[in-house]
Amino acid sequence: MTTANLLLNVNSIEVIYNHVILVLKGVSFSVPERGIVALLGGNGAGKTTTLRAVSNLLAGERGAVTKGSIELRGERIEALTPADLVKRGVIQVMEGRHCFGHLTIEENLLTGSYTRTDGKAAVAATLEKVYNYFPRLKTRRTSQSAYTSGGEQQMTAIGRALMANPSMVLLDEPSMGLAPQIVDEVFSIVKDLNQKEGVTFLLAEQNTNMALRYADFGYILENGRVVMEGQAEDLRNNEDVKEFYLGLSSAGRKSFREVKHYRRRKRWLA
Amino acid sequence: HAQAKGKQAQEQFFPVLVYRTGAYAPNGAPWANGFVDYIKLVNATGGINGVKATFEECETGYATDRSVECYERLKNKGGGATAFQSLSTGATFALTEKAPVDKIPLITAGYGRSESANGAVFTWNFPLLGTYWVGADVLIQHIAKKEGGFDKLKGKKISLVYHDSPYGKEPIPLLQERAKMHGFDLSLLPVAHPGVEQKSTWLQIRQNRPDYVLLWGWGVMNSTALKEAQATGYPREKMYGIWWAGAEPDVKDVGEAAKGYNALAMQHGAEPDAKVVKDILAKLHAKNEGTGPKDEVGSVLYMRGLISAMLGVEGVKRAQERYGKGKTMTGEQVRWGLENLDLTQQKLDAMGFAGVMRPVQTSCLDHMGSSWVRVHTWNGSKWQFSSDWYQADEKVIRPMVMHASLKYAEEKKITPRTPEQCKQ
Amino acid sequence: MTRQIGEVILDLQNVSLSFGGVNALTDISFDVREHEIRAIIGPNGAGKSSMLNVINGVYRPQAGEIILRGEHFRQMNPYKAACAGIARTFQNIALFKGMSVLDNIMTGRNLKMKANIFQQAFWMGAARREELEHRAKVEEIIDFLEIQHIRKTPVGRLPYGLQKRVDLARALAMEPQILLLDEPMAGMNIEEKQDMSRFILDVNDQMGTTIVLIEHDMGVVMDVSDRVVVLDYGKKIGDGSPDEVRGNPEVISAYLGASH
Amino acid sequence: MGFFLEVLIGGLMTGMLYSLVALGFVLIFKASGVFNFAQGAMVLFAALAMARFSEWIPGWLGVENLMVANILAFIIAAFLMFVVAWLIERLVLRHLVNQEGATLLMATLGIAYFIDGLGQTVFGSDIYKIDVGMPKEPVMVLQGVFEGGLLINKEDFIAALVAALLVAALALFFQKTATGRALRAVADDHQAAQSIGIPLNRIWVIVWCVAGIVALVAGIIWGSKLGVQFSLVTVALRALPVVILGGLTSVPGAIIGGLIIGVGEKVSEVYLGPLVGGGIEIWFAYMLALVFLLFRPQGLFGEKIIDRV
Amino acid sequence: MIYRENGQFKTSYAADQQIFPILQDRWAILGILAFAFIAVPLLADEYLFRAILIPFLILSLAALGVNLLVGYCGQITLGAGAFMAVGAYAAYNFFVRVDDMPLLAALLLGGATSAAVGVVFGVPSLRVRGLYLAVATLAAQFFWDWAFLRIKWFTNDSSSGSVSVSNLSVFGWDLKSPTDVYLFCLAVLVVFALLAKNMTRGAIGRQWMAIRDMDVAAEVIGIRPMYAKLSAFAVSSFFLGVAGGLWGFVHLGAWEPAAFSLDRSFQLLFMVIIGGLGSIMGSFFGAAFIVILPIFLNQMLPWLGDLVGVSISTAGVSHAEIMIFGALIVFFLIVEPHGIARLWSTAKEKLRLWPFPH
Ligand SMILES: Nc1ncnc2c1ncn2[C@@H]1O[C@H](COP(=O)(O)OP(=O)(O)OP(=O)(O)O)[C@@H](O)[C@H]1O
Ligand SMILES: Nc1ncnc2c1ncn2[C@@H]1O[C@H](COP(=O)(O)OP(=O)(O)OP(=O)(O)O)[C@@H](O)[C@H]1O
Ligand SMILES: [Mg+2]
Ligand SMILES: [Mg+2]
Repeated sequence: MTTANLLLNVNSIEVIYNHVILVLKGVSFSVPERGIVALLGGNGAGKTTTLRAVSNLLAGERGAVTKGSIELRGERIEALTPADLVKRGVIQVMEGRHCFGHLTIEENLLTGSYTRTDGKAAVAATLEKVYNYFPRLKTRRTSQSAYTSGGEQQMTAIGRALMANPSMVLLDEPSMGLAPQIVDEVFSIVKDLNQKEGVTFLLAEQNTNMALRYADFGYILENGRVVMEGQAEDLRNNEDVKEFYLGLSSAGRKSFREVKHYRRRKRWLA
Repeated sequence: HAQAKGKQAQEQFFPVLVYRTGAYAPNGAPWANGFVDYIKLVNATGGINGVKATFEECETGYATDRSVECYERLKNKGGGATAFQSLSTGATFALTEKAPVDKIPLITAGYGRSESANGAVFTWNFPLLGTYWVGADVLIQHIAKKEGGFDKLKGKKISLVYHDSPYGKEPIPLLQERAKMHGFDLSLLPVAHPGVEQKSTWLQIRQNRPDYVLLWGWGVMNSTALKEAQATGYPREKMYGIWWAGAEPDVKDVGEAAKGYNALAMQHGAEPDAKVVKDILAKLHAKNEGTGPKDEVGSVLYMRGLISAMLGVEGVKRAQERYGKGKTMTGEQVRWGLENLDLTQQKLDAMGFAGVMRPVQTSCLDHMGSSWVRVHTWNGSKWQFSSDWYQADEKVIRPMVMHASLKYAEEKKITPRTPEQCKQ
Repeated sequence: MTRQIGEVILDLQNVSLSFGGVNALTDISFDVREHEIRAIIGPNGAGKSSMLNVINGVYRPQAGEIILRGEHFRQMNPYKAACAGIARTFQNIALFKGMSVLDNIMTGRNLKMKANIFQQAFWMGAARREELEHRAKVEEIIDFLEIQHIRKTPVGRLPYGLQKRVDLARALAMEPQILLLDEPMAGMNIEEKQDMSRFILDVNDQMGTTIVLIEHDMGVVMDVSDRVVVLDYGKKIGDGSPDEVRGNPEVISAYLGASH
Repeated sequence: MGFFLEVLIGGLMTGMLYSLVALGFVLIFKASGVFNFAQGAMVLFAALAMARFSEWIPGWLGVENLMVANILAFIIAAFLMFVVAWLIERLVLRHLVNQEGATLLMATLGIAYFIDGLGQTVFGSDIYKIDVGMPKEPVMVLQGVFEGGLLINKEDFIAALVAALLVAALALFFQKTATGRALRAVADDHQAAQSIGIPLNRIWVIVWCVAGIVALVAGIIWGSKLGVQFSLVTVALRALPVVILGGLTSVPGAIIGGLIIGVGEKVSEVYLGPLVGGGIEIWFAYMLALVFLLFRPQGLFGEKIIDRV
Repeated sequence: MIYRENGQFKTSYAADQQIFPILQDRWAILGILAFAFIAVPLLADEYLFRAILIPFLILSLAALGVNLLVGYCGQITLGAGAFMAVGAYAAYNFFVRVDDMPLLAALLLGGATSAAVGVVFGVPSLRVRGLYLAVATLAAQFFWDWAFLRIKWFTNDSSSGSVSVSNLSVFGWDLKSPTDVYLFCLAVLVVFALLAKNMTRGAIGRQWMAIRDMDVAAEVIGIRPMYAKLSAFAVSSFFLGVAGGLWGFVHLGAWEPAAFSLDRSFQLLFMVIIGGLGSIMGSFFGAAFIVILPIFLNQMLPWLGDLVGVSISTAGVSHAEIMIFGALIVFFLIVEPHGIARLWSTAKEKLRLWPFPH
């Protein structure tokens, strides 16, 4: 990656929750303009925390970045508010949906356009676009989102972020709880927006298979540290990645029935 | 205590429980200012036979538990508290249980429990100058006089609008007794603390159209009652307040609309011309040593505080006559002093209370010492006396006091003092 | 393998459920046999979670019947369902956030604890003994699910995947006969899904628990389940063995998409 | 009959006055999910400011005109409420984003204490007067129809009118506008609202400011009725059953709730009170609200409480 | 490195389920108890006992009761004062109407009465939740305020509605001196705290917490909301009732309904929020904060004023006191939204790491 077109640059950050729980222990990575970068890693690796650090949502969780720096287009952003970041085009889709339960789906989507200043017509156009991406939302548009199904909520959350016309989206587990068809759909939306509108994506995903198929570059996080990084292509062919993140062994895909009780431990955890 | 402090300059400590904040602050503050000013005045004029009067305020916010805390905080200060004045019926009840243990007299001038006038049972309580039963009794007397005799009360309707607390309920037994005697119709209308919402009370009054309304309020309840009376068109002339409902804060912001409203004066009213008031202005406020704003000096509640302080000081003086002039008196000694008060008119006049007060004489059986009351009326800008002096009817009150106090004695397993014990 | 699929233990007949204008379930019938792993799949909003909610009484269907071990119910209620040995996990994790992992799992033993409130207050014999007995049982489950290291951690602090595991542990603590799992593997990576599959298979295998499973990962569903039912917008569009379902063109177009 | 009508009207008027205070609660709750305990203190503070400034201004500026003094005092008091709102956001709310309801409630309580102390320190704790020229004398109407006529209180009537206008204006403001939507979003989930770029800070300042102005209006009306002194804070207590009956999140609910509570309270006190010794109106109001809640746990117009797993 | 559990292995679940599993904690608590039972009576003066320690102990007990309901079961209540009043007046009636009623029995019966009343007023919680419930519980508060003023039977026909008791003794131990009263209250508090701890670490406590955290899920695993909620109301009211009895009998001696007014209810709620919801320890912290801090400020400010040579008026002190008090509440919440107890446990966690940062 050349530094010339770096959009986001995270420099060995350390994050502590509640003054005592150290979660990120020096994480560095960067996202190029118009790139799709994937953050991979197991449960509790710190993906969500990393995204929160970037979008400045840590404060609400009583967490804080205690070391390192985060730069957006060369500007330090640690002191900005999340709203400032949205104005700069960076928006996060939070893990766990976080829809506004009392608002209808359509209202939820419209809140996403709060920061836009380009007029009602433009917003309406985007709304139409989102409904095109997720037709299911259109049929349920008047339901209070708290009463919609998990997947519908997930679509709402993604759609809501798109409503802001962002230049960069931080996607936290977008595929969670979505039907396979919709997962495909979501990733093709990502690709679509990336190619057509030049939107940059940073995605934290458990669905490594999908993520690596669509991303350009990947970082693997374990225990609050980056343990591996590389072009998506290379990662996909890495033996460890294959075994631990893609569920492939030399003999092809293993059946879930055949998983052994005790397996080789990940080298980097030793 | 006295011995221990013998060598130092003699000091007599007066604890002052006050409320200068919260819902009742507008009424609590002038009382406290009067009280403190009088103590300062005593010191400016040579102390209590040379003994310096010291004091310390403690804020209670009119809450019983904070009053208890203040009591505990101050009772052993300054060589021991002379006497406590709780200025709240709730606190009086609580301190009544504590005072005998700590041997500190409790002066409740114009409030507290009415049956505590019986000093044989309530050894440590001094409801000097009048209890609520006295107040209620005089109100009925006054109304009877207006109507032209007690027999004219028959069939009349009288409503009591009262603060829904022990304070407001104190007069009820007496009024009921009087209603039985004279055949008037008594209706009871409680108002919840602090008394800002009285619409339904006054709707009921509008419906009943009572001949008189007695107002037993405190703080904002009084002015609200007057405003509601105006709003429902009830004539203020027919309203009579207890002495805690007859001061400037009760009518000040009602102004013209309260014109004609009457209230009891617990002997004194607003006394801007009294000598003691002039003394205070000259000796304290002129030198910027006064407490509170200057124009408040002489107002009704200010005078109430001032007189309360005076009674405490006089108790000490009387005690010194027996236990040694120029010495600090203990609570026990002060108790004797308060029980044997003899404030003649001459003495009062000499102290600057001419026209303000009548003589006060206490005894073992009578801890009240005086039951003289008159009525004053708000003329739109100030309080003016509008009646002669009345005295509560012993025949009505005495049996009630005896009955209630003996019941208390029985509950508490107290043997009332006999006249012989009293003499000691 | 000792597992033997038995008789129908749970049978839903012509169940319909709607909310206002939305028909979440329309005339659905399906059965679950003892000891089997029964999967429910379908697109988002198809009514899968609603189905579980009907089974354990969180939702009351407008029509239809639930037959549990031969007993007929118009509708269930959650407490009755729990007593009848039905346990479940939740799609949007519903753990008790303020409690530790251990306490969360202990709540699963609630129905089995009999000491009264006085015995508990005084920590008297029965209460104390009971507490220890059940603790031992819960520890077995903790060992089984390999969450020993987080026993004392408040669940709110755990990463998503581990919370799912605790959710499962709590359900297992009820020693249920029927276990309803709502997307137990959402938000997990392959490795964790493998672990989870193993747990589910072991429970099914060793304890003989009947399992109803909702899952969007076709790999898991196909490998693990005995029979699959497919819902689409409240209607049943397929039912049968994984292979049958996989080949069903209606299912492919409604749910799987071309690539699977 | 005439008397019953009077009670009814009295109840309606009182109810409108409660609504005015209830409105303050609803606004803040709706916009941030915070149950603002400081509302009573804000009413007192605003009223104190209004009363004292209208008293001081003639002295400062040498204008004797009551009207001018009142207008100036209103402007200054409104500005003061804005400063208060701004400080509250800066010093308190900003640091408590995404915390639980109980925590926020407690924080507003701390604010209430502070404002109480501050108000009394700066403005004094005596009784003060607000005179905005409200007529105090009652008028008799319909004397031909009922015996003794129907007594109506002009002051209450004007106050009720003001309350109704204010509520209508606010209801309009919050309905369907983008800001209204954003406010509801914030109330549902602070963090998610932040994540999509809703500037919590600004929103909160605005809402607290509006609530401050509402408090000021309530303070002026109650203050001119009762006199401005500490007990004004207790008016908030009378408004609480109104809030829950109407629904914590509904502006119109505050009105309807106010009317129901007002009438219920007065009718019960006047007709039932005498049977049991009187003084029942407070608990009756709460019981009434409670009974309604048993049928609609979210209040009459409140947003449905969501429970779904 | 002093505060560590390293090396303290538990070999049985019983050991692991102790109230204080860490050795240092056990010693600390023993130390505190010894201090409270032995050293304090030797050191404290009457003022400290009567004005601070005794109210602190009694209100801690009440706060404990509130915490069981609000902190553990999640049912916010603003009617705590009413249940104290019910306890106090019920105990009073048992005490004066039944001949030779022992004090302790009267207090416990007062608590039991309060528990029964608590169950009745807890019924709305089955339907109404959260803030709605909180406001609805005010109905109980105002109703009982009213009832004790209006219904003469409750006050043994005292005309003013105020009642008083005296000659208190427990098993022949006269509660006269402040030390005796203090020790009695302390003993009651310790016993009740132990009961509370036992309940909260046991099955019933878990039921309450489950209902608090997610009631639908709780029902699904077989917890009956009705039983859990009403039992929480009963137990909490019992604690409050006993605390109310103590407050009336041994602290005030004579009381009127205003002693248990709405302000008391609020005060108790504040205690548990500021101290820490769902923490036994938090109840004590909260009670200390709310009882002692204002008194401390009240005495401290004039002293500070003297120090810099300004004399502050009583009113000024009180105003400053409530301002500082309010500011401190906000400050503590910002530092730790979950109350002082959480602050304490975070501090302990840090202490475990000490002297290393992580
Ligand atoms: N608010 C919080 N307070 C304390 N600890 C937290 C908090 N949020 C997360 N953690 C801890 O931080 C670590 C990293 O969590 P994070 O949510 O970032 O992981 P993740 O990689 O997103 O995992 P998952 O894939 O399960 O979502 C975990 O160990 C978790 O326990
Ligand atoms: N309580 C409710 N009120 C209103 N509508 C509801 C309610 N519960 C479910 N629905 C609607 O019923 C439909 C089915 O929902 P359900 O949660 O069962 O879907 P699902 O199959 O589990 O989907 P997913 O895979 O996304 O979780 C959805 O459209 C949802 O919006
Ligand atoms: Mg995550
Ligand atoms: Mg679902």
